[in-house]
Amino acid sequence: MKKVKLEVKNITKRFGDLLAVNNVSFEVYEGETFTLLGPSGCGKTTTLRIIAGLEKPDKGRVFIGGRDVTDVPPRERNVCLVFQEYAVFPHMTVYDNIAFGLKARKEPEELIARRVREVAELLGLTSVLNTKASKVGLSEKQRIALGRCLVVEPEILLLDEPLTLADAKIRETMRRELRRLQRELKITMIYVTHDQLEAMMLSDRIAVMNAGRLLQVGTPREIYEKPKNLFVAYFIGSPTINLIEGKLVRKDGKLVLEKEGLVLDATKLLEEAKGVGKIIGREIVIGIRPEDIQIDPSGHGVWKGEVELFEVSGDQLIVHIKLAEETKIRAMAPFSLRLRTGDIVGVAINPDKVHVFDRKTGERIDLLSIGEA
Amino acid sequence: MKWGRIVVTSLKYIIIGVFILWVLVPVAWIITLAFKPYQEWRVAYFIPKQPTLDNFIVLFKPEVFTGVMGATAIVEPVTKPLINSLVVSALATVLAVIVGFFSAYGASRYNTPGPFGIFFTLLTRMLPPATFVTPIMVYYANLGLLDTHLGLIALYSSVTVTYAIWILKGFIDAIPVEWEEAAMLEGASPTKVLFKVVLPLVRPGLVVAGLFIFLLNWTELLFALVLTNINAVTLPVHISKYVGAVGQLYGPQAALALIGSIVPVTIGYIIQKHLVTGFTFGMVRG
Amino acid sequence: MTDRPAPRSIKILANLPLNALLYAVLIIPFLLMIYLAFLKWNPAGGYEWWRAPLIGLANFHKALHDSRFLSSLGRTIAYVAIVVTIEFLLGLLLAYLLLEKFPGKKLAIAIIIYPLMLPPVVVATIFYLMFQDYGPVNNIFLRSIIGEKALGIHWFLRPDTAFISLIIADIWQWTPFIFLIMYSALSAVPKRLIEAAQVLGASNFYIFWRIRLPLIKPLIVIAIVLRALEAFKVFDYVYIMTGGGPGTSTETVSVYIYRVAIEYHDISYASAMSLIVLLLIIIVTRIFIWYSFERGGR
Amino acid sequence: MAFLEIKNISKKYRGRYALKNINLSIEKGEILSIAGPPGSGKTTLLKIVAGLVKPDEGSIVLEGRDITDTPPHLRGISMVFEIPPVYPDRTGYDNIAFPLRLKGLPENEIKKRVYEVAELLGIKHILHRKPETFSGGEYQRVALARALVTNPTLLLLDEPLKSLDAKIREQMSIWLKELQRKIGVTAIYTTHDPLEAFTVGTRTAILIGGEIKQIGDPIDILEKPSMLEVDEYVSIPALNIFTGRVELEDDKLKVIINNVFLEKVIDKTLRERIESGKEYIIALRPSDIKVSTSPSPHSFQGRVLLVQYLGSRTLASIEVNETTIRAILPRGLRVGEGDIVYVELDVDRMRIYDPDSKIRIA
Repeated sequence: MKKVKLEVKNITKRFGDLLAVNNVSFEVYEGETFTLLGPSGCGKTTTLRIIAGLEKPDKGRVFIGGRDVTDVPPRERNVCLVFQEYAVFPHMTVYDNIAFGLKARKEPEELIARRVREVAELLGLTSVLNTKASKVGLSEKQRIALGRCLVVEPEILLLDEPLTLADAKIRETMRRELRRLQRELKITMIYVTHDQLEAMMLSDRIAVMNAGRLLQVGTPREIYEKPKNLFVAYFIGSPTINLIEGKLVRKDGKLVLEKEGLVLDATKLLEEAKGVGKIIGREIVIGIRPEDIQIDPSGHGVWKGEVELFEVSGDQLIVHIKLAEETKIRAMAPFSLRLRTGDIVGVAINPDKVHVFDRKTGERIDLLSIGEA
Repeated sequence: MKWGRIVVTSLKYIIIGVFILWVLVPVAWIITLAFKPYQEWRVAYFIPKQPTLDNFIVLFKPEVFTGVMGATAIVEPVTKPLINSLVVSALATVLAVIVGFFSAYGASRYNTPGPFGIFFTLLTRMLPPATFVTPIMVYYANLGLLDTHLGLIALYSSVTVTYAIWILKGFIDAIPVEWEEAAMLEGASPTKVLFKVVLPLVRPGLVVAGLFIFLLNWTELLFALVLTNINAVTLPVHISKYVGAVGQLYGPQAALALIGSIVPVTIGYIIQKHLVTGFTFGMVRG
Repeated sequence: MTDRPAPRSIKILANLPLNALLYAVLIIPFLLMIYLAFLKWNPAGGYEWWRAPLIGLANFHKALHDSRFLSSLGRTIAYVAIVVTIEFLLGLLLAYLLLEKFPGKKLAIAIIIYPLMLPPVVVATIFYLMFQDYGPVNNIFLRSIIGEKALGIHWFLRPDTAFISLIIADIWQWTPFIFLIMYSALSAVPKRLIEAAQVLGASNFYIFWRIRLPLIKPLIVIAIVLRALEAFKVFDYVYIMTGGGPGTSTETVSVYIYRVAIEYHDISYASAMSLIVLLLIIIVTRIFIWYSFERGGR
Repeated sequence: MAFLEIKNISKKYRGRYALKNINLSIEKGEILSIAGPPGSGKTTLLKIVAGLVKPDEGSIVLEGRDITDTPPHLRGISMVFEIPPVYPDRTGYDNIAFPLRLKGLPENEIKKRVYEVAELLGIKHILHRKPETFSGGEYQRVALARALVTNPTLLLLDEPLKSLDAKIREQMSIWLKELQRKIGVTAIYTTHDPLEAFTVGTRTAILIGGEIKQIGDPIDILEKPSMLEVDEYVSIPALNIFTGRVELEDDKLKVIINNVFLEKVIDKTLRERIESGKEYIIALRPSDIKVSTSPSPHSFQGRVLLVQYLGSRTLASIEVNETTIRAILPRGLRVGEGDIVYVELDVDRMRIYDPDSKIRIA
């Protein structure tokens, strides 16, 4: 049985006309990394600041370890926050920065010295302890901000997009380091980011937010493989999921997607799915992830299309294929597949990997469960 | 805990309240005094029983006073000093802001005016005007600039140009160099960049610098006291002479103080926002 | 800042008007002042300064033995020390108290900075009127404490009370100046630094001492230096309120030099004293700034 | 003769090379992307081409004309900066019209061209709004519109997407590439993100420490990096680097890493460049490492330290003999942290670098 460390209940927060956080509730378990993920302005940072006590919710309560802390000032909450811009105290040495929390609590000198050394050791800051914090590099600042929090042993460690300022390389190493550290020290961590890849790499569970609302909470696998709605499907995954919208109708014995006169045959994709009858005649969106599409240079498959553009993604190609005017999909292909723009290729898609959403509400339609109902 | 917080908060409001009273009481006294008739000048209450405008009216007429020990003084009407102050302050401000804008641009982008120019203008701010006015008086006497508007304007703009450079440099520094470089690539020559890109972007800065300098010019006493006599007398000089000459004529003195306050207070409140945020010179590191 | 060389047109615009103005109005008189200080010249003597005899350091020698000059200097320094200390402590306290949001804060700030906008002559007039025998200080405030005796206090006729009245006027007008700088400095301390300290468990008092004050130290130095330099110039209050009196008991350096030059027409001597004062100011400012910034190995 | 030639450009700041001996040539209609880590000299290079920075040495030749000493406003080059030049005091329309007004074009001609370019970039709806209401993407498009409205002979784009969110950046980079194809403008594009550079550019140059380390098409750079630095820079997720002893046997190359032998058939030219018995640097991408739950002849045994599920792929850190190897797990293989797995290195994709010069040998 997992122990609940933090409970956020029906939090709402307004800034003037803007509804920043709209009735958000979730639980965070002890020892896990929980990520609030969403585009800028979705309310994730505000939620985090409410947990830290830096912002007061208009409605709702916050519980830490079962204690209602909604009206408790930040310094009595025993949580710590690592800020996006690190907020390292520039006028102090690295040592004084890390020691700050303990000194503010009037801990004995020798305990402070011991703890600071331990943490500095852990984060590789020992050699710069006596340097002014304004003089060290970006990645050190990051670690100081982290160390400053670790040293006070908070019940929950909060991180607000700590890696956005770092360049790609440092970001990658830091993600791994953070994950390792969190595992080693068994910290409860709440992490905020707009980068879905970062969220996937770091988290035990992810909460996807958009426009102040909490859309879905789940493990990275759940969120990726069973997105609850269109936004989650769109936001998670790089390259972005292919989305094709239209009205599903039956024509001449075929299942087709119709949109503004354009017709796309979806028979092979949806025919075998149970419950497909229930969505005929509805406006839907079909989502297929690029890696679930196989390119067949000989032209066989569900659809046919013209190769338009290539992107290179690390060890694979992302191929843009034009199925019809205004309908393009992206698929992954190995470098070894020698394709040229203008080639006509077929695409194969496993029907099991097709996601279907209601176009109006954006909600996921689970074909199987409809069939069972 | 709760009680402690209440005590601390009320103490805070008490201190703020006392300070506000300390600021307001003298101001309130002057305002009410200015509307009191002769009989009420020495009374121990604020609101005049028979309010009057006589104290103001008298300032606009030439008057002869018989002061202590029978000495007489002729006091000119306040009209001319008022106009002089407006003209001199405004023209000196315009000159300082124009010169300051070009120099601030050079200083911000190319470090042009060089350390000497900056040091020297700073020096003139450090030096008490009393120590500096002597040679200027001699110099102006030789050039025939004593008691002229031009003399005052030239002096005022040269001692305030530092502020113009200082304030405008801050505004120009805030404009990304890239914004100018883009215009340059789009075909603008350096002077076109200055006038078509920088000038419109820095307009709020010109207003702030201008009003601030106008305020300084309007309030200046010593230079004007030494360098003017009849023709170019400014309002502060007039006030100082009036207060000195007419002895215990409290009502008109208060009225004069009010007249002298209207313009600077108006300007002060227009640039209040910049006064509050502008005084850090970017020196707080974060 | 770019590393491109300045185009010629910009160089001309940036340097020519400024230099023309400075040379024509300030630098020539400044050089003239240095020359005058070594002359024996009094315009009342009937000849122009270029015919006056050079007398070397005599004027400087005289100044250093002139007890009226020395005591005006000492008085000015005491004045600066008193007003700057009080204004700094009060201004900082107010800035801190007004930092947090509360209803009516904008109005409170608008009122507090009111004196700053007034011409010093007006402030001098105000306090000249306040401290009259039947002015409100005696007639309302003190009379309610010590009774009718209060009406017998002649503020401007006793050296100590005259000096105090000047100091009160200065504090009234210039505390808002320190307040403004301290307030904008404290507001400019990045909010995240304060919040970081809060989540680390620091109390407000601790944050003030360990985070806010050290971070605004450069501005504290600047505020004090600026204010001290301005206070050293004090002229308007003295000229209007006490006229330097009773006797010469409230005469400041500015007033004394003004008198020597304008009333006694001893231009050379005034120039020499000016140079001494200037030198003193540069040295003291330099030491103070060095002590505050460079000694710490910034 | 190429459209733009950058010849032997060097620039020093305070005695240190910001750019060292840069040579590049760009053909008409192509988009060259320059990728490099922060501080590698990308911006300086673009500014030299634009004429905003004067090089210490070298020359710039545009369409056969040496423009090294031409002032920027006479070069006919447009640049989009990391801080987009969108003036906050005027509307979108006035911003885009600005360069045309500088040229003194009649107002109806200006209007026509502004609307044309706004249509092309899909920003007609914001022409009459002030910049404070723009979103990040709109801001960038207005900046781009300003740069395009003059029909520049050459367009320079300096990290135009840096400040945008990851998701918007992905879309904008594809959009940019499609746009460039449509209008056929010649462009140089810089970015710190190698993948973005590969997406946008027809060719990519890798700029590290002020030097061009490699130039070519994306797949070339990824498959045949010229040196270890380039390999490390373009590898995302991070490269695995080992040291191994190399021995030559007949037509075979044997690599010994931690007592595991790997064999590879090689040709003669390679034999001559490798010294038998010497230690070399061996680099492999996580995708070049096969992980399975059963041992094979050339595999190492290892323990899984960390599994990171990324949706389209799963990344694992595996501890083998006290070194950590990062690998991409095959789809469908599910392993947990602490499990024992077997790791095999793909010999054919292994890259060998000289330990001293760090130049690629094979």
